[in-house]
Amino acid sequence: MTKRSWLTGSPAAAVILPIIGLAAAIALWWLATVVFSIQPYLLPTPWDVVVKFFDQPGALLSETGTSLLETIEGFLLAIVIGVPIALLIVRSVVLERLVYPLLLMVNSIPKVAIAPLLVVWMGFGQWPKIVMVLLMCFFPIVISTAQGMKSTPTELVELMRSLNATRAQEFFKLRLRYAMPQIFTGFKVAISLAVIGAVIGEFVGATKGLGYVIQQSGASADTTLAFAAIMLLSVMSIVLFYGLVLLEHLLLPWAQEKR
Amino acid sequence: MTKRSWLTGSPAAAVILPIIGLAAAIALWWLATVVFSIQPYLLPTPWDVVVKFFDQPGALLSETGTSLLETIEGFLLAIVIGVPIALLIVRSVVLERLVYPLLLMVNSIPKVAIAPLLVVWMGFGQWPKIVMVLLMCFFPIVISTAQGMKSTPTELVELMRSLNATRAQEFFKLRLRYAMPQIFTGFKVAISLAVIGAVIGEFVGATKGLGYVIQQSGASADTTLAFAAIMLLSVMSIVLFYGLVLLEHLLLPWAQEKR
Amino acid sequence: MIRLDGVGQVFDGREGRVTALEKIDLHVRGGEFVTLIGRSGCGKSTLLRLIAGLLPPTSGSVQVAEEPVTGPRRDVSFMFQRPALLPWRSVLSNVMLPVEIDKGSDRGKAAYRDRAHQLLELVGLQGFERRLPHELSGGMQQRVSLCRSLIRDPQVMLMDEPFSALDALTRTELSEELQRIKMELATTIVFVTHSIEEAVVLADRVVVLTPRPGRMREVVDIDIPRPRSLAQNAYVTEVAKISARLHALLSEKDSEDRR
Amino acid sequence: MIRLDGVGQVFDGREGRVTALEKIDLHVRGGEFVTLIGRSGCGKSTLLRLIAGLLPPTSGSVQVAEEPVTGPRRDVSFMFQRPALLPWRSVLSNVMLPVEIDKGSDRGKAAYRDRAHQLLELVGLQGFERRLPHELSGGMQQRVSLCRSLIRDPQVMLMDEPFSALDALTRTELSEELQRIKMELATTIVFVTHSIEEAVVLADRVVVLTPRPGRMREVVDIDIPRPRSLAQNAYVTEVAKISARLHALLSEKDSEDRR
Amino acid sequence: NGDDKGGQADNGLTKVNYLTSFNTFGREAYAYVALDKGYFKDAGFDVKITPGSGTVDVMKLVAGGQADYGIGDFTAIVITLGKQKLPVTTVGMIHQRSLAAIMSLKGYGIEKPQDLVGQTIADQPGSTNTVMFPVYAKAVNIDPKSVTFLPSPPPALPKLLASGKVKGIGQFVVGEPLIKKADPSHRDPVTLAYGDVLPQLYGNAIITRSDLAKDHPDQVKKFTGALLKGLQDTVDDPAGSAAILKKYVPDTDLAVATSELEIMKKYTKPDTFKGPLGDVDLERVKTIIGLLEQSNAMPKGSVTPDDVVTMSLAPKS
Ligand SMILES: Nc1ncnc2c1ncn2[C@@H]1O[C@H](COP(=O)(O)OP(=O)(O)OP(=O)(O)O)[C@@H](O)[C@H]1O
Ligand SMILES: Nc1ncnc2c1ncn2[C@@H]1O[C@H](COP(=O)(O)OP(=O)(O)OP(=O)(O)O)[C@@H](O)[C@H]1O
Ligand SMILES: [Mg+2]
Ligand SMILES: [Mg+2]
Repeated sequence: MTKRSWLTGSPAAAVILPIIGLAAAIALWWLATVVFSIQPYLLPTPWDVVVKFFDQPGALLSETGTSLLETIEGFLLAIVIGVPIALLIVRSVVLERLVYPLLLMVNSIPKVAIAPLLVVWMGFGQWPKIVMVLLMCFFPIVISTAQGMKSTPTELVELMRSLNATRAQEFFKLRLRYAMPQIFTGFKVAISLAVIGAVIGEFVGATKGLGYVIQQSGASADTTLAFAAIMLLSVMSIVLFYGLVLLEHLLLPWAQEKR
Repeated sequence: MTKRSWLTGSPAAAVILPIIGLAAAIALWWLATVVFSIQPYLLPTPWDVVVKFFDQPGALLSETGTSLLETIEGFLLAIVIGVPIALLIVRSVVLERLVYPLLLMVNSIPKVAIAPLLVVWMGFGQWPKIVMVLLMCFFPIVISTAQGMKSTPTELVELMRSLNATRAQEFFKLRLRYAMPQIFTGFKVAISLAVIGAVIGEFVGATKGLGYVIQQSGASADTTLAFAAIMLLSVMSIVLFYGLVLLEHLLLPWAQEKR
Repeated sequence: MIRLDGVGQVFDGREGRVTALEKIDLHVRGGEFVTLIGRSGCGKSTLLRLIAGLLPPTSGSVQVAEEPVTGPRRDVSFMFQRPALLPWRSVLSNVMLPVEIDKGSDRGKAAYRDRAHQLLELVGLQGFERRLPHELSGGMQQRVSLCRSLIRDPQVMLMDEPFSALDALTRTELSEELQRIKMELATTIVFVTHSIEEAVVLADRVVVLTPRPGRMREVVDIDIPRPRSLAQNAYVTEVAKISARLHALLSEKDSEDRR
Repeated sequence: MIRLDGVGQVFDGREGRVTALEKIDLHVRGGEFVTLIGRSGCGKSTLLRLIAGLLPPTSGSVQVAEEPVTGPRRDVSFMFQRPALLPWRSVLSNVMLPVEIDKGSDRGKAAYRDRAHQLLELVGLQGFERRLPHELSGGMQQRVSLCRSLIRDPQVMLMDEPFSALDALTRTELSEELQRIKMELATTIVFVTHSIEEAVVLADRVVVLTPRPGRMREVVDIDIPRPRSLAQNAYVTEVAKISARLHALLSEKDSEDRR
Repeated sequence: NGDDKGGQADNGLTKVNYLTSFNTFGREAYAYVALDKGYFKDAGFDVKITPGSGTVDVMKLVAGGQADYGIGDFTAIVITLGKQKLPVTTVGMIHQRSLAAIMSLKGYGIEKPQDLVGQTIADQPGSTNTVMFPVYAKAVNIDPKSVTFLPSPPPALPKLLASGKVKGIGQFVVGEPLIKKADPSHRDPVTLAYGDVLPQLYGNAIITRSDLAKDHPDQVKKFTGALLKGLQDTVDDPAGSAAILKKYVPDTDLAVATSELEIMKKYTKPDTFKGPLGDVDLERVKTIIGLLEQSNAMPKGSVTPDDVVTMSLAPKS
């Protein structure tokens, strides 16, 4: 019975509030550095970070671009690979039982530990980074997609069966559509992991990207530079996340939650 | 209209099939090392790894115990912190919009980059590791819980409202229960991340744990030892994952999916 | 007890507005049994939701017990058109839900439990107390929902097609029970039905709505002495006469209002 | 057309077994209209699901068109007790679903689209083609589901309380339409209803089931010439006579079978 | 995509992938100098420099064929080869004396080796500093067991030291300026260099794939020659070399890089050292292997000098 207020209703608020939230977070960070007089070599002030960024905005943005590209490529690859795996898993209990432990095994390997391996196999190019992104983020996609498809109401599954739908139709016309909100939840979890994957990939044998910058900053004990890179990563994550939210709103108008 | 076969129906199959799956994966791995004659310094054979493990099973198991403890502590902490945050987020759109970007920011920081920071702040004890686990795994828990609670059918929400339920009752008696399957999906994603979090935490300033073993072995190119540790991590992940699956079956008999 | 003044309801949809209700002026006295009939989609359920405080009216005012309605009230129970059972709760615990939610119960929990068993027996569900909703037939689910709406002996009962999935015999039995409750406890009842006969037999007054948008076509007083029965009784002819008139009223508008 | 021999159905639940159906022997000829009545929970929906091939019988055999039923058939349409609409599809595209699914359509898609519009107009839903299900009232949803089951002109129609949420007028109109379809296309129809009058008016034969476990109490032939109408007609007395008899049959078992 | 490695570029130059030992610290400047001044080009190479991530990773990448040449700490190379037979070999030295050291800050109470007793030292596990510590301890007459080593990855070390969480860290001597910079109050670092008491130990070495060394010795010689020429320039002109590094790696802190190179001078070419730059002495290699075996860093007899170095390719005067 609540009437929607400006804060919840207007589209402007949907943009302004997150920005206020971020601003508050940054203010808090700044306060922490002042109140606890945290040394800048541990945690620089937001101001330092901004100054550092404007030292060389072009260079940092181009590194961000590199990481962004890897992130998106790996993420898309994870979707292309993960969703069909989820389909197979939901389709066959036997397959699920055979494949899940394998997926879990791959997923539970600490990715930092295998970064050099990937470089040895795939060289210094984009590929080991993209594969790292893929490895980081395919699991949430698989598991959310599978779980979403499994939770399709029996009522609707029976409807499809009664219409003599093929298994493929059952999956594409019903289960996949039904699972969409949960798949998007998976995407939202995966996208941050994808960003981190790109960074980890860039720790080994890279000559560009934000991961390289972070690694690099160690060579000059430049904590502020590292944090500038980390902030850019955060911004990238946040932008990608809200990009997914937007996409969800556009694609799934029927799933707009009620509270 | 399918009658359940032995493969899908029996409880024995539920245990045997995953083991077959794992065995097949290991066979594949072994085959790969043989067929492509991959050098052991890149990828040891499963056999080497097993031998390495039985070199010092006691020591490795005790390291595993350390990591396991940190994982579970951090994971529980993530639940204790993450679920209430999700509750607040679902309760108030304003809060959601304010808090989400902050969560995203924290989540998108590459954890490897801040591991030293945690040690400097919290010393060499368990805490920085537990906090690392927490940081790694709270986000999937928050987002799945929130999304699950938001997707509660309007019909049931209206029922609770019509019964004049308080907001707290609406959340605990309805939304949280309804979201349970999705919360468990979040847990399943989170648990592997928790394990990885423990390892990353142990990379810095630890004297025990599997992360320490990996770090240790990396320095001396003892790839086989590193893989033995990684395999133990995988086993740990898999066991924890299936522990969650079991828990889900016990707690949510009504949500048993139909296919 | 219930007073609606110039109530209108307009829904904003993607595909344009739908005026569901227009200029509804209705006054239901305490202890009165009002039935609501009208063609499918004319706004009957919407009207109940307005009274229940689940929906704020677009125009006009709604009062219950001399107070403006701003949200659901403790003394009003709503039985929805769909059963709306919580899938994880047994039949018994679904029936007990309102008691659980209202902490300020005047009777002890045990007393309510007895009452629940009594109600379940009354509707023919003895032996099904511990089953889950998905194990019940459609009509059985509806009966559970009915028991739930009766458990707290509410002052005002809003019932949306409560007997639609029930067979003639059960219908007869339950309509007698409902009259008994009304007479014993002086409950005010607003009851939506598609069965004209049911409307006549149960009501003190029958309200006929026009098709979309729902306006009040006519209010018919029923003066037949209680208790009345859906089965053969002394007033068959009177019931038949009024039924015929209502039938005519429903059809009439059809030609008149469909512009 | 449809033949059941010694069919029985037992459900295994956590709380013990429920025998839903026992020793059902039924033969429905091609083009015949059979209505099924019985008390709520006696197994009517279960019987339809057996014929539709959605459930394998625990005992006995089910045949449709001389072939044993092993799964859903292309030429059988099932209208469920609940609307079962896909929430993301507009009204029109929900109605078109069976056409989309059956690729081997004999007519062109455009022809079906015209038919869909025609059906929606018939049930009074013109102007709602592009709305989503959650914007419709209960009865409107049921009508969409009805249109969906009619779109492909099936050979056999299984209808589970198709008019339960409809007002008297719409019911009358639609029951006439249904008879027209049956006569024109020689459709075989098995129709579940709780309205005895409806059962009599529509049926060539009425099958009366006993309460749980559902057994066949009696099969009553109806010889009134078609078309018949739910509204006043020349055979009022005959309808009333048979209705009374069926009423008695339903009540009778009540005392006899409840052991 | 290793299709370009070892291949002929359009300009007739041989394409070569080169890995620094760790990151792009000032101490790695010589490769950039050789690149910038055209030494590589003159020798017929088109070199791509990629920052490495530690000796073991560098060895794996070289062994795996992703890189042709790389830099690694010689002690770590020996230990690694003791554990696993990677197809890599050493073809020259960068530092004639080990850079390994324990580093502390003024005021932490560690001024001389004996002050280490009872302290906790943070270091990357398996680093030369950690592995050689027993040998070092023996040389300075303290009990190796009296010092605790706490494993931590390299990037964390300066922070741990500056924050006082540990009183000492394992660090290469050239890290001094960086440690000083990282410390908020810029206290002077105290360096206990192993090289001072263990002059036999080498610092970084140049490694290459075994088959490259075997099949194309001339090419290897030419490459090391060019690289060492760059190294010579860093000895001659640290500031200029740091400036060149900054050209390629803009984030370089010029002052830190310059002082790193200043310090590195006497380790690349100690005053007492008379041999050619990059020289490898078989006897010293034997001694190092012996020391490692002694300190239980690897089992006895697990490597011979031949497994580690290709003497025929080592620079001759
Ligand atoms: N999935 C199930 N698990 C257990 N029991 C079930 C299940 N489905 C139906 N039953 C039981 O089978 C019996 C018959 O159910 P069915 O839905 O066929 O009844 P119905 O005649 O259609 O009733 P209604 O008129 O109320 O729709 C009921 O007692 C019900 O409890
Ligand atoms: N959430 C909504 N959004 C848009 N339109 C709605 C919504 N809810 C109801 N309507 C519209 O309001 C009108 C009245 O709906 P309501 O459910 O009150 O009808 P009803 O009289 O209960 O019908 P029925 O007898 O079929 O249950 C319908 O035309 C419906 O399309
Ligand atoms: Mg309604
Ligand atoms: Mg039914």
